[in-house]
Amino acid sequence: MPAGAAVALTVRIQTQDFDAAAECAALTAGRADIGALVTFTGLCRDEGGTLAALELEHYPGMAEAEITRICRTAIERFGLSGITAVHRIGRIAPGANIVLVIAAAPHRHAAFDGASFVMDFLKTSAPFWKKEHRADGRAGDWVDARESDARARAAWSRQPSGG
Amino acid sequence: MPAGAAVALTVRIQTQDFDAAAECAALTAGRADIGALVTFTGLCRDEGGTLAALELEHYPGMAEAEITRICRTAIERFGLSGITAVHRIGRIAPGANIVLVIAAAPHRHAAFDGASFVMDFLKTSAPFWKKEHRADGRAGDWVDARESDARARAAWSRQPSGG
Amino acid sequence: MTRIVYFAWVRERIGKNEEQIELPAGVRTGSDLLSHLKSLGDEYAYALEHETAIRIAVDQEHVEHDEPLGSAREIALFPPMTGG
Amino acid sequence: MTRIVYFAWVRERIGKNEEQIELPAGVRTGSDLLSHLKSLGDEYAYALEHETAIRIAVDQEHVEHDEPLGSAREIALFPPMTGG
Repeated sequence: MPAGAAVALTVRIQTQDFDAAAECAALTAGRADIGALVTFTGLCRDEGGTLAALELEHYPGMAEAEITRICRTAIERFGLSGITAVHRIGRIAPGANIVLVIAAAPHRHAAFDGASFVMDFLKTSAPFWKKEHRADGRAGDWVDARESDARARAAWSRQPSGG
Repeated sequence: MPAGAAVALTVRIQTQDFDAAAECAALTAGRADIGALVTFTGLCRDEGGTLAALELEHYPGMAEAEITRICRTAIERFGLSGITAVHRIGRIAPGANIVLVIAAAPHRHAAFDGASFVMDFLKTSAPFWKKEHRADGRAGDWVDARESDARARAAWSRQPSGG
Repeated sequence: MTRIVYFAWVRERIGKNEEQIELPAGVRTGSDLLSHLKSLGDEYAYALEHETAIRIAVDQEHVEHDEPLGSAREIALFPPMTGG
Repeated sequence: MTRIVYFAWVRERIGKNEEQIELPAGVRTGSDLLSHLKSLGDEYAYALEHETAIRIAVDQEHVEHDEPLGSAREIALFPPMTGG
């Protein structure tokens, strides 16, 4: 990124759905130095029909702060032009959106690395928790943290900086 | 991906712009087994104001066939739920869209790997060529292939399969 | 008084979202806090049974169990995170 | 007769998009084809001067220079690709 180029950072937590296209348009508006935009959208799976919905709980204040810290680290490490991150909370039905991360950069590898890095750290350190509501009406469990998410995060310490 | 789950593959080459949101909606319509959607959008940079436009030439028939081959390989390798790939041709102004790749999967690493793999192979083996139209009116050059693109492609032969 | 906040199944098992607690002088680290809370009742002992599964944030930043709590205004206890 | 198609600066330097060519019996591989075409005139010699920079596709699939052309209906010559 050329020195002095603007870096755009937007972090939001909201109950309502997001509009990925509008967020992309806002991130790139008026700029012709962005060559690559990588958009990650995380959706609620129905787990083979067993899931009625997910309930997303978060730690207000810290959730925004932690995602912002992660995004700033990614912007610095990969030389990004900007990031937009939006996380939903509340009740989310199968097929619906949960999280959006958009990373913008001059070139594609920085944008891919940036979006992937933000998701790997968001999963393991942003204070959100998912509880399942089961389709059969039985009491649902809190979703367990996945060992594979911890490994994915740790892998970023072992590899040279991308970008 | 569960056995029998549908795999969606769309490949298009067109002069008109694409609508990433509409393509994402089409790819995920009626499905609740997709947990991750990674969308790559490649845009035309203005190269610090020196570029008036890019002219995109392609090899009709082979371009579609080659992108389809790349996408099928990615679907198989990463267990993707589907891919949509759209490449524009003709004159493209700075800030405008050039290429769209959407990879859908149950989990995020497969979707990230799938979209990144398709872009790395598309760059190096799909028959498209870019010519520059310069802002100062002087004759523009054909864009040179980048050594870093060849390295990025080669790296996929050295790493274990993701997904 | 220090504000202690709970989330997810820690919140459910303790049965409250938050409370104000006067921390005894001996409570210097996150581990000390967990031990102290577990002495307050069965619901705390149950919620905090597996100490390594409990994450701690001080004034909205993650800390390890052996880090000093300092002059924390707000301490949060919660399970491993599962957002995204 | 075999259809030969050109793209990007190969097309510009040769000065045509495509042509039908009767390949001599000795032309078995991509390299043989490049040598033959370069004998057809200065514009071919100029366009194909740096042989390693020329990519070859037979019936719309990439081939290496030393692969046999077989009974190709359409052979394409072009520079390294720069799409995406």
